[in-house]
Amino acid sequence: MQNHILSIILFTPLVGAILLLFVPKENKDAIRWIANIFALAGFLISLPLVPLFWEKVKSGDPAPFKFIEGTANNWIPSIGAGYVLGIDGISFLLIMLTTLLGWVSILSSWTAIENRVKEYYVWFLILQTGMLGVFMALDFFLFFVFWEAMLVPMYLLIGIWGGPRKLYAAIKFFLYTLAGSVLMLLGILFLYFHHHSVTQVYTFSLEAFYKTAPQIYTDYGPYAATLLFLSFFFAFAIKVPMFPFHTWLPDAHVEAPTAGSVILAGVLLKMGTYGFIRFSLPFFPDVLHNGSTRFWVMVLSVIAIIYGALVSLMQKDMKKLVAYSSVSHLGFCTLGIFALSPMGLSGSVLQQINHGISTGALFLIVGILYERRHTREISEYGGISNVMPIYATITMIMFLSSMGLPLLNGFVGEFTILGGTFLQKDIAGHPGWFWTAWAVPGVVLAAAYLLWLYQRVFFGTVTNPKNEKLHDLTPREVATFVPLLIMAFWIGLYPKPFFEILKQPVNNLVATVNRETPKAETTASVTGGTTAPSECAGCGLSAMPSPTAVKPATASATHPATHTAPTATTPAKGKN
Amino acid sequence: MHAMTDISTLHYLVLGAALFLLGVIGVLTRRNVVIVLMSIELILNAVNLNLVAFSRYWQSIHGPSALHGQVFAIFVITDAAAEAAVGLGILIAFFRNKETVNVDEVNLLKW
Amino acid sequence: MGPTDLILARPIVLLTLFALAILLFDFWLPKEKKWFNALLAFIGVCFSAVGVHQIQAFIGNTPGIVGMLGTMVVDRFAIYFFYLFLAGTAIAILMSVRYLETENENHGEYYALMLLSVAGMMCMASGFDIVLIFIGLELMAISTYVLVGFLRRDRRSNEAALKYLLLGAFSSGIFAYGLSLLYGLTGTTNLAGIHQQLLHRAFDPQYRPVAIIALVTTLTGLLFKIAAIPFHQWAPDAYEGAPTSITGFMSVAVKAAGWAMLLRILLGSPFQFCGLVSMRDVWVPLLVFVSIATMTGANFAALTQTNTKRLLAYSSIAHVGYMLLGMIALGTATSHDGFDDGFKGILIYLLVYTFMNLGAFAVITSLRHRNIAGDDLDDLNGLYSRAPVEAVLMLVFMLSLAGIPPLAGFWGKYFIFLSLIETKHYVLAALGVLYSVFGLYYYLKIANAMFMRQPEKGEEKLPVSLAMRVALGLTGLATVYIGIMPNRFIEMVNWALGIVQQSNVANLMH
Amino acid sequence: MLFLDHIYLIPLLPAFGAAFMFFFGRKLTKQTVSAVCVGVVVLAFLFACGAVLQYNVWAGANNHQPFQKIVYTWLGTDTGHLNFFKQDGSAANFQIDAGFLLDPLSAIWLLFVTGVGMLIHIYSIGYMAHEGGYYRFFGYLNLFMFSMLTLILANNYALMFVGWEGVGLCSYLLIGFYFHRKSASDAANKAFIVNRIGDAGFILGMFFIAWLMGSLRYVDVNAAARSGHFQIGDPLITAATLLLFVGACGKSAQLPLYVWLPDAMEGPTPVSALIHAATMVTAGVYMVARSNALFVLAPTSMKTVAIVGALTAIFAASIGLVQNDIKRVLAYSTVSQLGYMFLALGVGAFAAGVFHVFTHAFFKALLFLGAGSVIHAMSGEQDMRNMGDLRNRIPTTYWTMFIATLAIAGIPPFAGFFSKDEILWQSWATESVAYHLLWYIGYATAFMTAFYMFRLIYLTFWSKPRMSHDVEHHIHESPASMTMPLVVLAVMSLFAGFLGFPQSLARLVGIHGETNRFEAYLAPVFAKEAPVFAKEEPGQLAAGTKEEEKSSGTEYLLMFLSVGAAAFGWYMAGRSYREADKGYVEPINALSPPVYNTLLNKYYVDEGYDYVFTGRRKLGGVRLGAMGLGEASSWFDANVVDGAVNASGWLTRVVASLSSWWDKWIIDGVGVNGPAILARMLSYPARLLEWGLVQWYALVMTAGLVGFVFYYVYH
Repeated sequence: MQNHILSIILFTPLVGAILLLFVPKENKDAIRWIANIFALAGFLISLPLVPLFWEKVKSGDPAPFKFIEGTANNWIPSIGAGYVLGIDGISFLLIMLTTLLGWVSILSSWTAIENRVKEYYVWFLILQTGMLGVFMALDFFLFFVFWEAMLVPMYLLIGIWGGPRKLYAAIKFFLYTLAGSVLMLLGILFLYFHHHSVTQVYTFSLEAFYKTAPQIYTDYGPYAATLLFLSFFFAFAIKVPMFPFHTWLPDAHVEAPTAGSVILAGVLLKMGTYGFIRFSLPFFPDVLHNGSTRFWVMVLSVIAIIYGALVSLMQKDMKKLVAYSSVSHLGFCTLGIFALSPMGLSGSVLQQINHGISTGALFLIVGILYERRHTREISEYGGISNVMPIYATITMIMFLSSMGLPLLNGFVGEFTILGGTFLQKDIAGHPGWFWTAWAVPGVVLAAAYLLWLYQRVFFGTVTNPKNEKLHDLTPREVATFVPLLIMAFWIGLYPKPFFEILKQPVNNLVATVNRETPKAETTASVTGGTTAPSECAGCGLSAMPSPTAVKPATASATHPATHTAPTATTPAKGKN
Repeated sequence: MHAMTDISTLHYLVLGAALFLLGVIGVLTRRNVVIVLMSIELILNAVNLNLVAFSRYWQSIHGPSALHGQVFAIFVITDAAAEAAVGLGILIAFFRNKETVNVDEVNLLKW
Repeated sequence: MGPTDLILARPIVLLTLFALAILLFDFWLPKEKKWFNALLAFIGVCFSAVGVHQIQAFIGNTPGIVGMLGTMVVDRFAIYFFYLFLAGTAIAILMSVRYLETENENHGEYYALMLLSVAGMMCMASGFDIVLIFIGLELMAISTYVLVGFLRRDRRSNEAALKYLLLGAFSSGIFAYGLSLLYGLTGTTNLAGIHQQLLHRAFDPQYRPVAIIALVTTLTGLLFKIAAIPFHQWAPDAYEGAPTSITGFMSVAVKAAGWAMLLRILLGSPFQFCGLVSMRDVWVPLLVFVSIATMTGANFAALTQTNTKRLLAYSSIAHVGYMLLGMIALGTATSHDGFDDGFKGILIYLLVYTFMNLGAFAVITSLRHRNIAGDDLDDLNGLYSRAPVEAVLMLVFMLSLAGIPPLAGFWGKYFIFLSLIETKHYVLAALGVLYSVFGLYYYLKIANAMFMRQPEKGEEKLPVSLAMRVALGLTGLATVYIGIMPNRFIEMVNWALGIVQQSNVANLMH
Repeated sequence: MLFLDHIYLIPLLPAFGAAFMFFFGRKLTKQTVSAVCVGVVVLAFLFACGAVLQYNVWAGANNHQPFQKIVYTWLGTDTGHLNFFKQDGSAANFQIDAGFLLDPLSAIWLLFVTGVGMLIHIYSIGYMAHEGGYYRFFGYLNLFMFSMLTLILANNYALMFVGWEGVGLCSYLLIGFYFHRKSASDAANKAFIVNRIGDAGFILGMFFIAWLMGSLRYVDVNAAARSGHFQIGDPLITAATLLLFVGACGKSAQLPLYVWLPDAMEGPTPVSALIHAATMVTAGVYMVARSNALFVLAPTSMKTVAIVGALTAIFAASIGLVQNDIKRVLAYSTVSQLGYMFLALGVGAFAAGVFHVFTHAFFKALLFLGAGSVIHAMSGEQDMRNMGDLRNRIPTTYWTMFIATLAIAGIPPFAGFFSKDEILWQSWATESVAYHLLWYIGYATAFMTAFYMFRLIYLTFWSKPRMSHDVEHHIHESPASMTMPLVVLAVMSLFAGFLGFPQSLARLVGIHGETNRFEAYLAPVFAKEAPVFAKEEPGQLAAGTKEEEKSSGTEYLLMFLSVGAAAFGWYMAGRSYREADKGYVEPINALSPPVYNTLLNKYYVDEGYDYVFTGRRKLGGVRLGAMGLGEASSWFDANVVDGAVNASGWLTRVVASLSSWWDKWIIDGVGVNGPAILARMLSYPARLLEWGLVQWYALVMTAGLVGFVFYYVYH
């Protein structure tokens, strides 16, 4: 399949940025229009991907990665780096999220950004391309390039258009994340070298690494493998951010402009979790199954959940509160990932999307108040729902989705994650319910801090005279929320398509990481139900006689790399 | 008589080393730039001494055609002259602006 | 002197001739026509480049040829460095034109000395005999002393020159002393011969002490030229005091020459081990110490600098530290991978460093005009609003220096660290990458000043001369292009090192 | 099968109403709003009746199995890939369907929820006529109906949880309806968060069930539970059921999570009637009854349920004795009645418990609506001390409320008598004597109930008026839209009881055959437990083998005693409060003031919680609870975690200054000042020391050189 849809999606924002360079910087409205048009175009162009991808999902295309573009090592043959793009269900969802949020946040900054408009949009569009690249790259080197290149525009966005402590926040963000990723670079180089020493082939092709990386545990022993795992772990954990590495997040969020925060929370943080899913798990299954590494990762996730919630409970600054709530939510994501169960992983990916939608919306919400009053102090507000009813309603819905209320997106993710963790019979030497029990209080606390915030900001009467004149949402502002609301309800009411999309990658991943994975017969539930088949076709989670009952699923459940796809779709099948 | 003749290469080397150390100490301790330059000359002379002595030694082994050392020495001498010339030139320029030739007053650029 | 020697000598001879020509023409040139000197020098560089290309054609597929009675070997390695020197010089010349006018020091000697020093560098890079190397070194050094002090009325310039001279002469004295001992030890001044002799003498307890003293003193001279701690202290002062264009020139060309010499003497050439390579077990530990000291000291020192040139001086010292890591990998490589990648790392590093560092200095030079010295960190404040192009370019150079992909600077680090991994120096590698993060901090200080601070002095635009535009364009383009499309440059280095490893990658792509 | 096949429409109709309000409500007139919102609920009610009737026919043909309707797969995929291992090692596949289930149990709830809900909607038209946010109110009410119906009709625990959280949300929104009042929004938050605690338990319980049974669908769970695969007292099942019960405690306001319900009275009165009396708070009972198959496998849980229920009953009733706010009295009475229901469930008398839910729905809704009518008449006054003599001014309200009071007090033949009496009898009849204690508690509660209810009646409706004059001449009977529901409910509270007419009484009056239709109707749901009861050895399970020893004699005696208690309570109340206008003393206060104050302040539980759990109050300068932890962790975050980061940054700068200034203090210090001092003392050595800049550099170089050499001297 040699169409270039991925490249087109990837570079549309960049084209916009380059175009903007030729617009005189005085002509602000033209700049805004062009930027918005290209952001919207970026989103619209990514839409055709949906039916195309869905058709592949339906047809049960066995190839682990779809729309593969470019062949291995076609970029820098001398070191074996290639410009290879390709997506599976996970990256597909994240890409759609990125294009959507990119558009929303650019739309949201129409009035928010007044000075140096041109640069702002240029950097923003470049950032967009960088993020998309991270999710599309199938070549480890390409991935790393995007991963690092994307830091620069974000740094400038925070540093130029940020708040009072912008310099501190920007540099902290840049250094902190870079520190993690350079260690990852060493890790990558080690894998690269190891792959060469095994196969005599220099390549950064991801699929090639999928083959050789797991051998490191046997070739170099657990200690080296664990160190290697950590070199990746730090990079991703800082990005996520997991508990002890999270302090850059509040600063970055508080200082960043609204749109920056939206992207930061909505997409950038997902890169960490994406990294875990795409690299850490399939590369180091043995590290996870032996030793205490996984235990500590789980502990950190749980701490993040509770701790983030507790801290945000006491915040006085709305944005800080939301920022810490992200720490808590991402804790759920990592929990689900390292539960290494199909449910946990699906839920985690879904929760990443949800977090992007909900928290993105929360930052927009805070931004709207900030734009009107130029303060984010909670104590400055109160009784806002009297003056801004529409705003209050939308906020309520988004809060509910963020605290995981059923029929909204948040619940689907959290519930699946918790279930996946609970129903995994052994996680790092402890039963799944042990971990779930620790994580569940986070759900309660989420309600506590969000509702308390809502009460303090929206309920009561308008006490602060400054708030009496606030005007309600403009159509443009409403427009920024509409897609998010739609997504929130869609995922909440009918998440099945998302699960369908995640089915193949998640199963492959679990099959790779776990030695034995439960396989329920795909047609099981027909016999499982007790009522008439017509009413019960494929419903209910019905119990199966034994795990061995399933042959059909296993075919697709093999490892991406060990899976030999027919055509040039798998670049790294070299005669080693 | 006999004692006079056998001045071995080693003696030259020791002398060279002594000169070298003198030069180094001079560079490290003297205040006047001109004298510092002279100490550097001293070091280079130590080098020359070594080269010539070694050249003699190797001639006694490889035969008279092994002249590398002495050739090298000549180059070093030339180089020393050039260095001195440039050095003095720069020193004069410096002196024009700062009216001193003391190294410890060459302290505008620091940390 | 056969025809071969004429071909080999051609680039050097051309440079010398043009230098003399410039000195000659300079008399007749009226003050406002001085730019003609620059033009002449530039042409000279181009001619010399053509000469180099002729040699390249001449040696064809052979690794290289020895000439000048065996004192000079022009192999691919040397040719690579020739091109490097010439490129650096050409850009430096472009930077200088308007700068010298501003400084009102527009004399032909400037360019003449530049060309002469390049001639010296070529001798260092292609020298196969310690005598020739020493001569080349001195030729380069003495010309540079003068260039550093070229702003006669500027006290900082005088002082920088004086210091540089004293220390340089001192170090070359020590260097020469070491060479003399080497000669005494081996009875020859030819690197190959020295290698032959050392193979057994270096380990013979009777000679070992002398060998070690010889090595150590030589090494001192070498490390001084590349400004590695603790032999670095001249660099910040000289860089700060010298005319900015010359600072750029020194920081790339002179340094590259130093590296060429270092590699020649410690390793010989990628095709044939000569010089002190047999004493690896002695100099590797020293280099470990030196490289760690260099990275640490330089990075820390750069952190609190307020003068851009001085900051970049320290940063360039730090980069030397990274390159020395590659040297360590070279010295300890047991497999071919480690050796090749280490060597490749150093060469590519020098290549990309030439462009990004010159670019940075070009920007600083362009800041220099009537009222602003331009080398103070605050002079960069709000540069974006005054000169957006320069600001963005500077940002690119800074990020490239910090080694952010996909910019050129990343590639040097990439191979260095790869070679360290391959030779199992994980700790050194971790240290290196962490220091490179560390380095980002002070590069970002410059970026902050340009983009996030407001200018004190008005919003007036900077006048930028055509030559400077070309220089900026070249460096910026090179930095980005090498970053994104490094393949042909890596191939080039592979060619220079005679590495053939494409084959097995090739069979990946069916 | 029209109704059954489209059963999902029952929740969707109110959902449509809510959505309509959400989008267009702002623009609509009150008439349209009421037309739409009440209309959809009426439709839902009719639809529900149709569905139940059809089900009864259908069930007869399909040996009384529950009817299921799967609409689509909600969580997971049709082919299913969310696989996991059950606790017994076999594999299962996680898949939650948006499916609906109708069986007698849900049928009963369906009927009274839609019915009462409909009445209360109608009532609200009048009650809310003069309030702002009219459309908002009805939108919320419809949303609530949607959630409640989802809760009832769900065919699996997860979907039940959807409704479960949904009703929680609506109760939050409606309690906070007057969001201008801090007290209202506080109460709203309290309700939601306390419920969330329960929900956390529910979630965990659900996962336990999935882990054990491999499914969350009732049919599968019950099938598995009754398969005999698990033996009685399986600790995991106990854990699961206890966790579920935590959820029930939150939703049904049992100890220790009852605290939110009294505060919930901040909401408009119809809300209190609908949500916090008739329907939502019984969700916990529904859930436990729904999981009966599991509970009977876990005797410990059954005991817990029974004991918590009994304690809650008497605890709340005792508080109710002294409250003066009319709605709070009813609120505590609700808590206490819910306690009764759980007592019934706990002793295994599921049918009885459900029966009490059923009757309670009518008379408690009626009481609240009546109270609302009173407040309406009293123009907002809620304190009973300022009322009196309303019986002549708003007679309809008075008589309906009086009927309801008789019903709740358990005076035959009103509805409450049958249900409550059944519960007391069952708790006695369980053979293990320990359970007689529960009967005593229930009995005392019955007395208290009668007392505080008649206290309410007397204080409100009897004696001379005690309210201010301008209030007094505003008093008027409520509009028909409000009184009509009262009447209907009164009728129901009068006759609903006969559905569960006890066998024994029937025999007494000479009727034979099945008279307890209610229990009979529920038999398909609960009867299956009989074999389980039979299987286990005596005394192990609360329910015991009650079927056997049903000695009518004891039953009559107990019946008589409970009626006597009610009558005595009535008498006592009358004695203390009939002449309230002549000034009265609270009898308890007369007995012992401290007890009275404790009761008046609700045992200081709220304060305790604020000190210990929420941390809203500081305990001697120390903040405990969630907020305390929050403060602690934010301090930790700012000072320790981030502190470490910044400290490392600071350290680097220090080192940097050192290493960049080292030659500064060497040169200026040693090089310039030092020599100057030394030179005065002794000149020559000073000159040695007196190196300048360059020479210092050179010295360092030499030092490095020498250092190299030494390195090898020592190696």
